[in-house]
Amino acid sequence: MSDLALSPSATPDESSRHRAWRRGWYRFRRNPAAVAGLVLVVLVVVAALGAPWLAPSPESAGTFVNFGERHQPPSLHHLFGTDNVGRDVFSRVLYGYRVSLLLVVFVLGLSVPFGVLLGLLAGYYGGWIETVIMRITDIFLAIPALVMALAITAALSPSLMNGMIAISLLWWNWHTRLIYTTVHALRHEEYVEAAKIAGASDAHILFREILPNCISVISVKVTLDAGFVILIGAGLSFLGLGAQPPTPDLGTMVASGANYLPEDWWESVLPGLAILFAILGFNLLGDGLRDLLDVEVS
Amino acid sequence: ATTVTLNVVQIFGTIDPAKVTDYTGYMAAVNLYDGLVTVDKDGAIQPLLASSWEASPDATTYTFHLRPNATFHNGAPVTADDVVYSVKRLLAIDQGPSYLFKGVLGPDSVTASDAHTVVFHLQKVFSPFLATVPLIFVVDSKTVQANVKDGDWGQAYVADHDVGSGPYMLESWTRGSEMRLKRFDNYALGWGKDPIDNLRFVVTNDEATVRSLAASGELTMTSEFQANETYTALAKMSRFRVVEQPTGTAFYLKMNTQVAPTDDLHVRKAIACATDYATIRTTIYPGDALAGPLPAVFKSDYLDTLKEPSFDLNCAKDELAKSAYAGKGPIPLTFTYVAGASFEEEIGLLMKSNLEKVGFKVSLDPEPWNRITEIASKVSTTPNVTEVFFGATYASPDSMFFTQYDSAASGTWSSMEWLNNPDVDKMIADARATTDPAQQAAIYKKLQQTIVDLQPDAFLLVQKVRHAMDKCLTGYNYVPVQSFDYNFHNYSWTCGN
Amino acid sequence: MSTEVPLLQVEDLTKLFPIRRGLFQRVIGHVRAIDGVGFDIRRGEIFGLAGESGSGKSTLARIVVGLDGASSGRIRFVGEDVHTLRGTRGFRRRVQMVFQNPGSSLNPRRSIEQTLSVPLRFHGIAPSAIAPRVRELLEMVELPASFRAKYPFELSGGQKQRVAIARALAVEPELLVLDEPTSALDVSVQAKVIELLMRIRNELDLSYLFISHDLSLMRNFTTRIAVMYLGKLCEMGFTGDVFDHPAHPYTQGLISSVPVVSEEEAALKPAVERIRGEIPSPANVPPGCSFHTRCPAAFRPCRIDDPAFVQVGFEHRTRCHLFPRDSTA
Amino acid sequence: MEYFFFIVRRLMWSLLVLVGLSIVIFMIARVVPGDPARIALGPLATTEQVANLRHKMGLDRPLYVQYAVYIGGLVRGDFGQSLLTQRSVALDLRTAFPATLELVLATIVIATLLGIPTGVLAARFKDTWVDNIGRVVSLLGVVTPSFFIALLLQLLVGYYLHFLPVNGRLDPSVSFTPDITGLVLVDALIRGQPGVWFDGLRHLLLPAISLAAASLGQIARITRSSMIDVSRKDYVEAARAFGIPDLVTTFKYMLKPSFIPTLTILGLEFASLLGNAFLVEMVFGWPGMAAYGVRAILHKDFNAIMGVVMITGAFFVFVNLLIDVLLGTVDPRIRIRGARS
Amino acid sequence: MTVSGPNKGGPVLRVDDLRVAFSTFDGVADVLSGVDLEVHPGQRVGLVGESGCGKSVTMRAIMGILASPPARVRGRITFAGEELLTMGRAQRQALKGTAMSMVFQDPMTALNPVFRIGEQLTDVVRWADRRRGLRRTASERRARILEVLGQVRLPDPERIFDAYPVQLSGGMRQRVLIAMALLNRPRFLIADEPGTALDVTTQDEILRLLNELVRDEGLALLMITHNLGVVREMTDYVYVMYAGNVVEHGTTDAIFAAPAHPYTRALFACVPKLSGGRAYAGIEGTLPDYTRPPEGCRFHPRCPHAEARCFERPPSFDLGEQHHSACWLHAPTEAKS
Ligand SMILES: Nc1ncnc2c1ncn2[C@@H]1O[C@H](COP(=O)(O)OP(=O)(O)OP(=O)(O)O)[C@@H](O)[C@H]1O
Ligand SMILES: Nc1ncnc2c1ncn2[C@@H]1O[C@H](COP(=O)(O)OP(=O)(O)OP(=O)(O)O)[C@@H](O)[C@H]1O
Ligand SMILES: [Mg+2]
Ligand SMILES: [Mg+2]
Repeated sequence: MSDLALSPSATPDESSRHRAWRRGWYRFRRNPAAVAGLVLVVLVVVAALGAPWLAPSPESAGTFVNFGERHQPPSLHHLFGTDNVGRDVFSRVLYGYRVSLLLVVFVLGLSVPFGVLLGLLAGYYGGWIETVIMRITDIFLAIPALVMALAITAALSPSLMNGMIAISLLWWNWHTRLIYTTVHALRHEEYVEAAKIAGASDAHILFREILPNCISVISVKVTLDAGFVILIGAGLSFLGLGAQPPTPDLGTMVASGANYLPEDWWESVLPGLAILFAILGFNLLGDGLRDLLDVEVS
Repeated sequence: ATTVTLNVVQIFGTIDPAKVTDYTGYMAAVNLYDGLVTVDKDGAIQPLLASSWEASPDATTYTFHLRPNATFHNGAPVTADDVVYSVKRLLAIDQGPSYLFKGVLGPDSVTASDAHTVVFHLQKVFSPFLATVPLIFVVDSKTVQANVKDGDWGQAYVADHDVGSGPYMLESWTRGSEMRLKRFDNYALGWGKDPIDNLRFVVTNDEATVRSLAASGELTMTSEFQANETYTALAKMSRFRVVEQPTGTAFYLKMNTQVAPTDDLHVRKAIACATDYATIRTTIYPGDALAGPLPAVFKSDYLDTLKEPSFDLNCAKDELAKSAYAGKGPIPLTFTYVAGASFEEEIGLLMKSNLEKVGFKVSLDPEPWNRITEIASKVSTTPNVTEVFFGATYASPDSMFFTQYDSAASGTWSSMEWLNNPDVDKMIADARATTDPAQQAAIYKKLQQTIVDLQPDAFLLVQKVRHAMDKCLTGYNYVPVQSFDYNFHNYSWTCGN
Repeated sequence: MSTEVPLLQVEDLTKLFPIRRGLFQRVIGHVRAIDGVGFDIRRGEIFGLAGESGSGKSTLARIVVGLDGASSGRIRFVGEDVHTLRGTRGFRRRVQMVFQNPGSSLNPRRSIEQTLSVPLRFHGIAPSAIAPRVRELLEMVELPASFRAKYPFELSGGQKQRVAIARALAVEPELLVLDEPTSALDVSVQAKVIELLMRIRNELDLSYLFISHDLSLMRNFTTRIAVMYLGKLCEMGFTGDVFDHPAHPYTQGLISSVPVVSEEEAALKPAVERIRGEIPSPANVPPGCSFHTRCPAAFRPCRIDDPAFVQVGFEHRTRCHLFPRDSTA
Repeated sequence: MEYFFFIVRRLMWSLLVLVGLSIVIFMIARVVPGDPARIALGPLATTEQVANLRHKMGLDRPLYVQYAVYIGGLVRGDFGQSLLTQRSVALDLRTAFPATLELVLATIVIATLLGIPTGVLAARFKDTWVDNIGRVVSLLGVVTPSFFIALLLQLLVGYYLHFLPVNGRLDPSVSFTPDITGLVLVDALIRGQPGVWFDGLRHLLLPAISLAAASLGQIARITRSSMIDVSRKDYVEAARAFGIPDLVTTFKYMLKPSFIPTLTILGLEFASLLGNAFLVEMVFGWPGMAAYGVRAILHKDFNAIMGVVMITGAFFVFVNLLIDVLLGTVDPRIRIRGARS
Repeated sequence: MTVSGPNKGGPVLRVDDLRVAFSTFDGVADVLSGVDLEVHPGQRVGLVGESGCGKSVTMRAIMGILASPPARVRGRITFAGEELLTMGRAQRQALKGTAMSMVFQDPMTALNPVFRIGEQLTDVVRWADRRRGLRRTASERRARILEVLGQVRLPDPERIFDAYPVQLSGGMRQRVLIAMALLNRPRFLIADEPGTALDVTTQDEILRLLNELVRDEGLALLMITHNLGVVREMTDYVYVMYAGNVVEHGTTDAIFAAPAHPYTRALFACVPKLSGGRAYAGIEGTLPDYTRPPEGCRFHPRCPHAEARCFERPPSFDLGEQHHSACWLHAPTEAKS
């Protein structure tokens, strides 16, 4: 359709950028799921950052034990009950979000720039660069991430750090693939060729012309990824290969709490729900962003 | 037909009697295979395939007289040649319990003097020898030889097939999930009233699964490694009772005496003082007090003057103050336990919490069991503190002392102390060379005091073996060797079919 | 014929694209996108290139501006071989291009100012001089200076095309390649853009290579015109000559299939048989005269021999067996 | 023909991926700190014993020689010996793989049978309550960790309702070895044992549902969005304009083309299904490859780890190949041009 | 050129005061604000206007394929005497593809890529038959399809029948689309820019074919295009549309002879002539924003003749000889003065 009809009828004092944002925000607001996602994500982030102040028993996240109060059911005193060494599960959940977010930031901080860079290079230059990068990517895609993460952490011995490294080692390929397909479609866009004719350098074209057009794809993918990184991380620690005690990791909490099912259900079910909330939040937000930015990220 | 279903927490690695090393493996082996002799609940040697035996006065020659009526599961009679072959095979494959016989037996040390008489010529005096004989399982030499491939002593075949004469025969085995055995009708020792007809081992270490299996009536008997909560839950079901017996297995915090900071005796003492024995024994992992390296089941060799250790943070602080590491800020300490065992983790958390109160900085490193055996092989990779269970492999205090404290045995998970103490070595060697029980006992008692003074371990507890089992299942008795208490020939089902 | 060196000389240019097939994606043949094309563009002239879709017009344009290399042949710019010039700033600066699709020729993420400053930045214009130059360029394409801060989504198609023209003009080129610059626009907008292009050419003394399949537009806009069919030129000459006396049956057919709005125009259309069917795939060019499969006038030799590109009038050439080599006037 | 070449090319490429995979995993396995020989010999072995075994296992040879030997074995279907079970990994996998296969097949059946209709309905009734419910359900499926679903199902259906068994593949009282195809449900049918079949089904349900939740959600979501994409296509408008009934338009003219993106994405999604199987099998004590693999990993059983990763990778690659073939049957453009469009 | 008078037993299609609005972020877009048009049996009517002026929306409203939110359709559309907007769903469905049919614009996207041509065409026939209670065997249907494929001059209809769309060139697909429209012998056909995606030569061929078929079958045709040349060659009667309004209509001859409305005149002035001469100029400004359309005559902000009156909406003034213009310039008083 022509965009003629939508063109400049805004009030003159309003900058066009601003207007675009306002329009986006309007569309976002009309999507209750996305708003719910945003709320959940904000809650998770607040919980993580504010854990020392919000947690009724911050010491529960550390070396604290109290065998006299083990396996207490949820009560006003212990909102989520206590675990097998008498720690306050609610406090540990709040701190657990710190671990989850740390995981997300570390993994995505490491793998996204790397994956994006490779994707840009492969998509833009083509030829043997593309062949090499994309074939390696394919190999990594052929391995279920969790399985490979398991193998890698086993190799490095289990710890949060190694878990994060393992997941990062596997995560970049999704971004490479995504950016590659995006760039592949973009590289013959006329504005890219126009920049070439205008004499722009490859670096300019890659980072100024093409990259900004991948940003919405990347940001949606990163938001969705945040949820899936938490998911994989939880799976890894569920198998005992992630964070080690007494680190308050949600996956580990579910796994160790599962030993006391069904009687002491709160020890695994409540941290499990906490994981669910975080992942749900990021997913809803990501879906909302995807609708908003109208991109394809599969 | 009666079926007993019990859970085991690890998978069956191998059922080849020449390769079995672990507790779970012996659970199968002891039912599928017979040795010349076996061990009873008091650690006494009892006849099995051999109905009698005698030792030469200098204790270098042992002669065993085989039962004439014993047959293998395929009906072939058990002969002296089978015994000779089994020993040769064990030594040649050089895995499993063969390390026990290093320097004691050679390939030609065993001979058959007639179809039912076997003679062992020891290469040197080894007083605990008879205690090690139950670990030599006899295989059907003809069947094995018929299935040898590329001179592998039939390893490929024996890995999947049972070639024994034990009370049960292998029926099916799904690796990683279950093993089924069925009763061998022509068992040499015969069968009493109400025998158990079928055995089913289910592999799971998941407490929840165990409980649900129990609730659904599938489970007859739990492993001895369940969490407290599981025993409590099962005890509430009317069908089960929890059978508890003291064992010869002790639970230690093994401290690496060769690396900082646990190379300092005061640091080790501080750790011992900072251990909350009562909480561990009552709340986390029920057991009896342990005063020194040797559990009290070894009655005649046990030093009963040792004092039970106690939890005292002030003592810990004082000891720490005396150590070379005092006053330089928190002392880093690595603390390892078996990953996935929740009580070990709880002990780790408790220790961490207390140790950090007196001035340590503890890093908890749970490791899978295999990994622990791996890091134990080098001083530098052995953690400062490791939670380890150790029980006798054969019914002699020698098994407890040699394997844990002798420098010749260092480099294994059972000797993560790296004690390397010449006095200790000498006492162990002396005891081995003596055949006089009284003299041995004297040496062992002195040894216990020496070790307690060196404090290479914090002596946590003597394990109580606990099984929740169906009230109909009787005959369980703890046996202080490997998993010999799972010989189901000794059990019966008292409720009829 | 002028003795002056033409601005652009294209000599016997050929471009092949490999066709890969089979198990190992081996090259089993070539798409002859451009096949032995030669022409000159003189300073100040508007050279039109017409032809159906797939005839190789865009490919030619891309080679001329240096986006792609040729398989063989030669391009000279003011007498100098472009192979030695290509990639150097000097040549880049002197030939610029305006693309077909105004929707995609501007980067949606970059403001108009950013878009316009790219060529300036990369051709060594002092950073302080960039902003005034951008304003000047906008003025040149008749857009208000306030457009600098706008983003492409706020512009109409015609406005975008103006920005694209401004970008091409930024580095003061001598030749502008216009690849169907108006085919995505409405007639009303097209008229304005064409008007602008005419004005700019006069003001800046530019030359255009103008690609289009709109013959009516060509008739009004170009000085000389070449008609392309399946990678080959089939007719070339002054616009008036070609329209008034189309020699090649293909040119005749093309002209006669243009829908026109008045009787007077309709009368101008050659009364020829319609061209049948569709253009064959350039991967599989018919032998002989490549047009013979659709030609209403085809006869035996057409199926066998490729006719030569012969002179049929003053600077008017065609490639057709109806005009044997010796018929040159 | 081009289609055949396309498939052959994909096949060759798959093999290459597997070779690459074997290199990656071999490297990982070999840099793992830990000595397979010591592990094999058990905790009390002497250093000398260990050295002997190392030599026997070829661990003292250069890495590339070891790799060559390993690959040589792979070609013959020999994955080496497992340290843990002391027997050929190939043999172990032969019993473990069908269990996983059965679970995964059941999962796929559940996920597609429920996922596609959910997606179609949601797209058909876009922005109505049907759509909202469908979207919530599928999103929950996607975001809930499969092990958590497994635990919840165990808790609710197993413990509280005593509805279905929560452990293993068959009831302990049932003595049955699936020795034909390895799939209990199939073998029980072949052997004509309905009791066993029913018991197998009861055991299969909870693990399969836990595992299916994520795939179901993903399938529903992709189906929905591709149906919506397709619904904007001219040819759908054309079908409507020619009076073809809504149901036919939806289930014929929209569904088939929307399979193309669905299938493509499912191929990649399959990797996470396999990954989740690792968690779910652990929870339900399912005697499959994943349980075997996790145990191998926990015990550093190198050959077993490599075997599991290779088989998992091969399975994944095979499924993707299958999807390419399926895509060809759905999309004539692939069949005719021999390439993905 | 056949000129069919407007009153041969009433129009096949009559659109009265058609209003279509869409709800969008910026508010309600009043795209069509009262479109009136008529198509008579055997008549070929053109609807011409710039891009975005609402031609396709009109077509969709007539065919009943506007997605109902966000679109809101009001007014009356009468087909063969029956009111389409109020009739039952099933009844309306029954008309589609049978009595009224359409030729789609883009041959590349209007055919479903995953079904064979034959299958798609068969469905069109089969469902129409079912609704009309016609009983035909599969082979009869196939015969009909092959017949129509032949009619649109597709070589080797049998092969086409079994082909997938990818196997056909653009021109062939466009012919298939025409065949599809003709399958059920409609009385009325809408064609939205047929062949614009094709080359001039192919487009020319397609248009001629369509023209012939329409004439041979005696169909009424509503042809939507932005190409004035096509209108002149293909139609008998023209409606010129601007921003959702019909600004001028009349017989093709009348309008091409003397375009009256300022918009029409400007449009004509933009068209480059094959005769050359360069005498053309664009129209200042752009189409209005439909959420805030200008009051009165929607063209007045761009109109060189705009005056105060233009803030009121001009009715359609009869210029005689079947020529009407909605411009105050042609108000009768004005015309006389
Ligand atoms: N990169 C490429 N690889 C293979 N073939 C190509 C490539 N680029 C163009 N072609 C082929 O070259 C021929 C000429 O294409 P080109 O785009 O130059 O045509 P055109 O005359 O510009 O057509 P249009 O009017 O549609 O723009 C076409 O058949 C096209 O398929
Ligand atoms: N579904 C819709 N929602 C909102 N606005 C719409 C919708 N469909 C069409 N429009 C608007 O209606 C106006 C007219 O569109 P229409 O497609 O009828 O134009 P057209 O005359 O067919 O143009 P073209 O010649 O480009 O096909 C456009 O401004 C468009 O933005
Ligand atoms: Mg082109
Ligand atoms: Mg339209």
